[in-house]
Amino acid sequence: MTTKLTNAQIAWRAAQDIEDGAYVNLGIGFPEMVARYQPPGRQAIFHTENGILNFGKAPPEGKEDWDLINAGKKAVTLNPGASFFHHADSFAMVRGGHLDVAILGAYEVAETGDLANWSTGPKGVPAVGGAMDLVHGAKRVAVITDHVTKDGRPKLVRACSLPLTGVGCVTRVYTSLAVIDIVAQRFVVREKLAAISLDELQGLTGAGLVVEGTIADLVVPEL
Amino acid sequence: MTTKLTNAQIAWRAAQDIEDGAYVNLGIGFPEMVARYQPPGRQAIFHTENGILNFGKAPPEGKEDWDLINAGKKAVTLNPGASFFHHADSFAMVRGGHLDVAILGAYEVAETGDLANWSTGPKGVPAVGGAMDLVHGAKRVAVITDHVTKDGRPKLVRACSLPLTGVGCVTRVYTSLAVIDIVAQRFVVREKLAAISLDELQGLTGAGLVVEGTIADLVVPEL
Amino acid sequence: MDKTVAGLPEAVAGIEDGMVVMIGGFGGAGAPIELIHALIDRFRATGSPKNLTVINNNAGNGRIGIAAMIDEGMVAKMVCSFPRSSDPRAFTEKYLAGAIELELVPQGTLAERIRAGGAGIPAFYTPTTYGTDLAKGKPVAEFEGRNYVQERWLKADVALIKAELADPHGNLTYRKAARNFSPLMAMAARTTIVQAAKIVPAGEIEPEHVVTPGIFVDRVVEVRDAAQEEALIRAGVEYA
Amino acid sequence: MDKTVAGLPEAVAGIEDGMVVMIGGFGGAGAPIELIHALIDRFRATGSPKNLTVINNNAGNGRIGIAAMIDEGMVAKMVCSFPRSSDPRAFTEKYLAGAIELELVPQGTLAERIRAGGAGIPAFYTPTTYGTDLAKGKPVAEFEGRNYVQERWLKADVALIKAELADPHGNLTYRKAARNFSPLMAMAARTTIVQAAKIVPAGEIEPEHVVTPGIFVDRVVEVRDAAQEEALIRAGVEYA
Repeated sequence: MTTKLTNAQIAWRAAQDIEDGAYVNLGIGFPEMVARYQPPGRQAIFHTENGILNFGKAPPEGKEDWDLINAGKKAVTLNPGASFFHHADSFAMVRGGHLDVAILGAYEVAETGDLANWSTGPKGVPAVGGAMDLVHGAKRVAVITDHVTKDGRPKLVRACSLPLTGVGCVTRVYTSLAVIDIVAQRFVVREKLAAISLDELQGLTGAGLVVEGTIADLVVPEL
Repeated sequence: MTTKLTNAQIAWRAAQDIEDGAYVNLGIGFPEMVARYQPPGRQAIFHTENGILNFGKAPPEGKEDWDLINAGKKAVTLNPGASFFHHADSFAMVRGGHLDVAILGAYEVAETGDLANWSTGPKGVPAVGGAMDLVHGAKRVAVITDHVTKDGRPKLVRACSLPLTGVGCVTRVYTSLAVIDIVAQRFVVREKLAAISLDELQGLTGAGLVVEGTIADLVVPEL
Repeated sequence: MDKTVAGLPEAVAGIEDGMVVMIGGFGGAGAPIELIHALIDRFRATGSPKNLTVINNNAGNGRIGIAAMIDEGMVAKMVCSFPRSSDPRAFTEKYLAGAIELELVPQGTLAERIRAGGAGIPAFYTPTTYGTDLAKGKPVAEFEGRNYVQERWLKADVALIKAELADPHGNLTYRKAARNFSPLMAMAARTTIVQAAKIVPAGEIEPEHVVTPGIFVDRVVEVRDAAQEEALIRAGVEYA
Repeated sequence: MDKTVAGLPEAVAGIEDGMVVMIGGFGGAGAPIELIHALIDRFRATGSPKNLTVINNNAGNGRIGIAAMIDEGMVAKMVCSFPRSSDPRAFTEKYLAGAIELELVPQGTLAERIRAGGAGIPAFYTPTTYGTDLAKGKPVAEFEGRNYVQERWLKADVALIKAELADPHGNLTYRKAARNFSPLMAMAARTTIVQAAKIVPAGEIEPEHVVTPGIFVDRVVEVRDAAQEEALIRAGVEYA
């Protein structure tokens, strides 16, 4: 047994912090998984950059309408109370501070809140999409990520080594090991897996961890 | 008999230059009269700043819908193919160069194309409305005006004495005596009433008049 | 998700002294008369809210709506393009007496500044006002050989909006030219309060026909048979 | 007032070498495949238009649409936010070979720059890209304690747009999320060319439901049963 959360469990944990009625943008890929774990009795309204508010689940295979897609170009459906709008209005929602939460993936997050999640360097064809817009404007910009890279290097660092997506934009990180807030340019541990010590967590983190009060156990269901 | 055009005749003359299919904004008041004299067989599309394209005549008295008004807050009707839009889109049409013609009134027009039509000075309550926006963006900004003020002073001048609405924005002036283009910061006389000599016209004008080629007779119907 | 509130007093709750209030409408079209009068009622009962900055195209007409707010002494400053109307007495008196401040903004710049506030654009350049008295003190810049004036965003604490249809999510449609500034103001205010002629269940407004998506709206109150400002003016109605 | 043209060749007439062409669509939704293929047909027959700058969110997919334009060698430069797709081979090959230029623009900035072009706003400030590589060389400014990057408008000679309904005035509606960039591009191009699933008589589109007013549209051609790009990609269709 490895002592870390699965992606589904990280997504589940992030979903617990989304309040009823919140307007939420989930980044393409892993963050989209958060939508599956909305707590019962709460209804978040999902925004997609390409111009839909309040879209719903994917349609059954074969029933896709390819004019009804999300930013990841996956087919979606509409919930009652949905609306369509053009891209300038859509990014007015993003940039204008109207979203409550944006949840994004990350290559690296710095203790300053800097985020790198769009480019792994100068090789290949660069592509940015809406990432740089999304990190600005949402009242809360959270990241979900494994705590370390596939080869074990820290993803939570003092300063990003990869090209930045945004400066000082991330306020909370949900990792495979912990829930960490960024406060006054420091990583403050709010929750961690009971099975891992703070020293072990520090050893897997590229910047100093701060404790304010007690650290709660990070408890998630089997998924 | 006074040798000058009536306002209706000035409006008629201005209307003759509006091409079929042109998008036109007529300033509040006297310029609105231009709509009455569209030449047969031509259809202009009228824009009003408060958010309508392709509005039509006033409704019969007692049949007004006060949610269907123009920028002068007068009740209007819709022609087939009309549309509603908000103020930012409406002024995107204005400022973005989408109108073919804007026809405005004037206190003074300078040979530089400067226009003064919003303020007669610091007294009272200032009010500007859409005037300063309208002078920018339309492909052609024309003025209709009496050639002189009520007390006989020139309205076509070297430099405006009143607060400016816009700098270098007017390209043609239809007056009670002549049709005058502004070219390279000079008043170029295109048409004048046959009953008035060029010297007389110059005497009523506060800046030098230029002649390029021949001056046509300004001929309008009885109205 | 239910943004509907029971009545007008609940709708205008929390509007405090000194706030910036955007009010939809151009002339009488789109003026949220019932919301305004509910706010006046609260002022009369409690002495608050006062010292308001009101943003609207005009500055009130007759003795109702914004004019009545001005008459009551609730308004410290107007931001508008055209502080005239068929009966601008309320504003004119206070202005000439030096009892109310005026920020005069060209109509298109007013619209664009409000949109910028809603869209997170702190400043933009426009040709409007270049070389005029209204550009005094503002930065200018040349782009592609033409001169432009830098204008700043406008935001508000509260927007009061009149819509035609609303649903519990706050999705809105408007009636004809009553749309005017309202979709922009809904974007630019921290709290957007809407009176709608009818509240319909979520899903009844066709998603393609929504003009203001619910994300821009905070509270919706149904006001059937709402008064039209212009009709009230013509009928000589006073809110006193 | 009749902006309808008889067929696709007439619709894409006058698009010349070196022009800047905005093309609507996000992924397959809203891609005006038939207009693009008509332009490719003309290029094959006449060798023109070439050296085009194409503005679109993406940079082509598979072997149809913009990807086919790139394969044909018509495109000198792409302005886009995300030059990837399920099959981005056409752009990737040319880009890695140094045979096509790329201006990478964040998606929201791309939308706002296009809107600015249509609205006569030569420059604006956005928080997007501040402190990143994509802000290099751009002016920055601080407003109310936060840093912003100055971005410039984007305009085009031509926009190619896919609409749902059109009328002879050029009033348009769109289908679902196929709306995306199209209303903005219609504003920002000198000549806006539209393929509509259906052309209806003037007055049939409810004035409240018009998304793009006709003032932004120059030519409309009816293309019934237009292909959906994503469906073509999934069916493995090639335009060759």
